[in-house]
Amino acid sequence: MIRVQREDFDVGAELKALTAGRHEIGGAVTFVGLVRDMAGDSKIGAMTLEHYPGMTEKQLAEIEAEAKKRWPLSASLIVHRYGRLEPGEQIVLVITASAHREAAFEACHFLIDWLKTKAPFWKLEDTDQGAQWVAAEARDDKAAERWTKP
Amino acid sequence: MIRVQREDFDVGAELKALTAGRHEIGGAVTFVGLVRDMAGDSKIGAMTLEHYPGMTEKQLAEIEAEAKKRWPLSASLIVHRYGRLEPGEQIVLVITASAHREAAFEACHFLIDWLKTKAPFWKLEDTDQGAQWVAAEARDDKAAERWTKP
Amino acid sequence: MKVLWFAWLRTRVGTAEETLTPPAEVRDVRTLLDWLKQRSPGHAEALKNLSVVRVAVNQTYVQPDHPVAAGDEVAIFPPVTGG
Amino acid sequence: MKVLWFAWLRTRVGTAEETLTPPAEVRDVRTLLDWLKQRSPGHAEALKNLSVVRVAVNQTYVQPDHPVAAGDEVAIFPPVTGG
Repeated sequence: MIRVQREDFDVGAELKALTAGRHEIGGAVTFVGLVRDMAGDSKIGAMTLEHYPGMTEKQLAEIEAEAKKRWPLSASLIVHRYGRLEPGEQIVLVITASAHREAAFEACHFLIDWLKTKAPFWKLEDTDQGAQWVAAEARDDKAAERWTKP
Repeated sequence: MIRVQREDFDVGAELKALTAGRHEIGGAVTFVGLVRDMAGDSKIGAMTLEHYPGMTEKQLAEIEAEAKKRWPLSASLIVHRYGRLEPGEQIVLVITASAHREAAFEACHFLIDWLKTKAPFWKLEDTDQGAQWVAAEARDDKAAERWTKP
Repeated sequence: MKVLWFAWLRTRVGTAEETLTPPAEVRDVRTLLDWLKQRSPGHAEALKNLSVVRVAVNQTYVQPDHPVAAGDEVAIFPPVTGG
Repeated sequence: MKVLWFAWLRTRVGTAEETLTPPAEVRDVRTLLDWLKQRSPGHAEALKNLSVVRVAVNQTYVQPDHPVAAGDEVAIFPPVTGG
């Protein structure tokens, strides 16, 4: 399941809803991305997440489908927020659940790595040096590459 | 932080409490272990987790300290339940939070792998073939070995 | 054809969305970008360094040789930074 | 010396905790286990296959050559299955 929304999410409630009655699930791995208050040497007051409605949902659904093809997942969820967010606020939630923990860990890691390089979101940071568009990080490309088949 | 308790835990509330006001945190990874309703071919009605009070807390604290030595964690939490649990119930919670997601993923995975082979808990499963003590799995030993330094 | 601009490309171009009718010689993404550069100094500035420009046609990532046609939705944006 | 038994070792031995005064020849974990085996058929059964027996002295995992003394808390249990 995927959701793109302005509102915050409740990790505990999402996890409960996703795993309810699914007694074949042995482990669930959750990733939550949070807004940090520093970017390099600049202090961040807030950030605004812009996205491409329509393509975002399509990309997230494709990424989720790819994870389900690669790992035996019982359930999965991606929730990504957009709009204005302050330091400490939740940005993104990825949950993967499986009979065994290895699959859940790998699939969750894969989803956030791929999402970071494929889902059409852009961060505009409100720093003490003015508003700045966040540049893509080579580190994220490298993390995503790890999952491309040889 | 570590806690050993009979009561259930609220993942969302624990995550909130752990990361509150810690604006250097960029990502938090959570593992939740759940009671499955099948063990091999046997249907499980419930399980009882026995532990060694005192040593359990000591081992969990040592495992957590080892993770903090290996990865730059901003915060971490292990909660492990004991007593009678039914299929679908939460058994264990591991949360790791860090500036960057790689450290959080690796440390969380390490913690649950090590906990499975070091923390003194034993599962007694109430199956349709009678009560059976769960045997340790070679798979878990192998998963834990992955983290031992050469 | 609908052309959408995002993030700092949008701020350079000065608009989020344009409805355009490119000439016949615009057949693929490469020739479309060449033609767009000539629309204004803002467009030229936005498309100066194509190594930091990504293109999606009908909401799917494409390469420069991907064809474009009249009814397409073409989105032009910098590398993504979500998550 | 306090000896604690857990999980199926406890059910074989029939008690969770014993307070014992081993003879002088019991100096380490190995000799303690040999001595414990002789206490009852249940003890002998529990300690038949030492490859599935783990020992902690004062709440720390130890090897068979680890010394044991009068005031120690010695816990004997199967491989753990938590998590």
